[in-house]
Amino acid sequence: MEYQVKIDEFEGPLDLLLYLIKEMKISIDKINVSEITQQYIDFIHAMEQLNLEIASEYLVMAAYLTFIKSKMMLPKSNIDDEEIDYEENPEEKLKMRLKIYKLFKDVVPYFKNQEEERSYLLTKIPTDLSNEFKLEVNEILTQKMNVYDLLSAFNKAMKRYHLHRPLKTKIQQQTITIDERIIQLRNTIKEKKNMLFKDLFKDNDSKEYIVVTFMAILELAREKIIYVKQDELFKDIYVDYIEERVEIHE
Amino acid sequence: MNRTQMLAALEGLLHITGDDGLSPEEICFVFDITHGEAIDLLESLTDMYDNHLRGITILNTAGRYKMVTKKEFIDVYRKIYANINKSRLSNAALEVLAIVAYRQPITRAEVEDVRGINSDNLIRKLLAMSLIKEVGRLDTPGRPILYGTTNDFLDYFKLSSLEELPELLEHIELDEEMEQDLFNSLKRFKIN
Amino acid sequence: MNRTQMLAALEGLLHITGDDGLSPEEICFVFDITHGEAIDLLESLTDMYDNHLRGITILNTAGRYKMVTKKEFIDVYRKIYANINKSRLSNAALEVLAIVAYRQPITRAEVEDVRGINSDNLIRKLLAMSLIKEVGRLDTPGRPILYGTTNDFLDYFKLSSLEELPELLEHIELDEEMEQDLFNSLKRFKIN
Repeated sequence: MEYQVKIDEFEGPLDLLLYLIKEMKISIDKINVSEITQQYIDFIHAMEQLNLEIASEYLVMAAYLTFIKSKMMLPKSNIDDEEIDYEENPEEKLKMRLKIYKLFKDVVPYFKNQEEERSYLLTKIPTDLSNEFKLEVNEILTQKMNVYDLLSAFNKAMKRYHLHRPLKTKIQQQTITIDERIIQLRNTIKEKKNMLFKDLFKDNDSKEYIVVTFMAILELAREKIIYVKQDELFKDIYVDYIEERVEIHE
Repeated sequence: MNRTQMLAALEGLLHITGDDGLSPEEICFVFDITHGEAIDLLESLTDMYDNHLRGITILNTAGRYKMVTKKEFIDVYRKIYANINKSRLSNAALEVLAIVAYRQPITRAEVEDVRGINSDNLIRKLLAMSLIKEVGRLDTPGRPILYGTTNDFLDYFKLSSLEELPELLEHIELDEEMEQDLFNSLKRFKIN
Repeated sequence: MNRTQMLAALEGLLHITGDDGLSPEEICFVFDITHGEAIDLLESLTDMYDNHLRGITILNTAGRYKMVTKKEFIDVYRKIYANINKSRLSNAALEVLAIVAYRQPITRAEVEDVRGINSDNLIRKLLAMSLIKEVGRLDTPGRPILYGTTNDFLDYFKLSSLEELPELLEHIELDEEMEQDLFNSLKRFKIN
């Protein structure tokens, strides 16, 4: 049997069991321990052959399933005394565990959805009023706070920091693309016919602008629209506009 | 101050407090009105925002009301804030959170019993994200830490209170008592 | 996007950018419109705020447009501001304190960089409350003051030492990266 899923896609042995049960198209109540044990162990073996790392909990579960299976094969009379109360039916115990786990697993999509919905709603930094109104110093802080309030405040600040960070750089980057800069440069150089290389960088000293300008110059030179020359090492570099050649049609 | 003025002043207040938001108690205090009147003001303002094509609205999370943008123009906001709604919790983390949310106060061992797998790192992460916190210790040997959800948790999932969580047993043929039994039996039940 | 939608989206955008506000260039970029159209949108929105009894309006200062509260309700704002500051640390003060606690020793400029907002008054308040103190100076031009937390801070949060502060997510993630690096280098080691 080939498996479409890998062990690292499961959240644990119970999750894997639920998957196998679903594949068998049965309900938790209807599981046949002996059958599910075989499926489970086969899956673990297949993963071992793929050299995937298997958390110890999966192996413990394999052992436990084997234990239940063997116990069920023993005649009922062999199990005795007081421990019967909850030891008597490990199969039922397993089903209970699966049901409980499934309860929580099934509510995960709800949380996922809420998380997403909330992430679309944006708010603003509280306005700083300390300049408008005099900030009084608290003599005694009556309301108790704990370290989690502190951690929460820190997290809020960091979240905002990461959210707001790209604001300026992004706009700067977006304001000028290489293609746009090529057009700008071509027009400027065409107009002046001959320019100092360094003058092409002078209207903005941001890193993005310099990189974009440099790339645009390279592209213009490659397309033989401009000609870049330097008379001597360390001397000024000049950029010339190459006049359009008159195309001769046959 | 008449009602129209109060609405305008409330709008200004919500603007100022931003992400901190306002509790109904704070609104009562400022305008010297009853709790019912405060809720009524908040509802009127929300209606005004929803009836007209406006970019903002009012959200109630963790018992506080705050002014937020509406979802529909998120793509516009993304152009300026590239990191909007990027990070998401993993399914494993959501599982742990769900267990803590419904079963709080709860120990790490109990969470792990339900999941059948070590959840130490996930709990550390959720603590660091201030989605859960220590709420006490169990009076048993080793005095294990009990965890519960925080206000940040409520806000993160757009909940006004824990009561808003959906009924866990809705889709399963167990009644509350049976579920409690299951849960108690889990505590005694260790596979290793 | 039609004009009405643009107005709503612009309102949302002005809300998020808060005190930073927006330049006409940023509005042009976001909506892909001309400068004239951007100014026109801003004017329409300002008119909408002024024609109705609203608590907020748009202000143009130094070429940037920002959403601000109208002055007429200033007494309401003062009342809530004074109340919030009376018995507890305001969220803003708590935030500054948290940044100092986790990032100490830290300069005012660094605190402001994280918060994205002037924090001078809040730092002075925390100093006056002796929750933070000067712990030295940075050896850079201007020799800015470095701040750290005090024993009163530990008392207030019932901590015996700074090590008891809850762990930060960035530390957990760093640990994981290191583990991953170690794991990768081990794998490489195995192959060779």
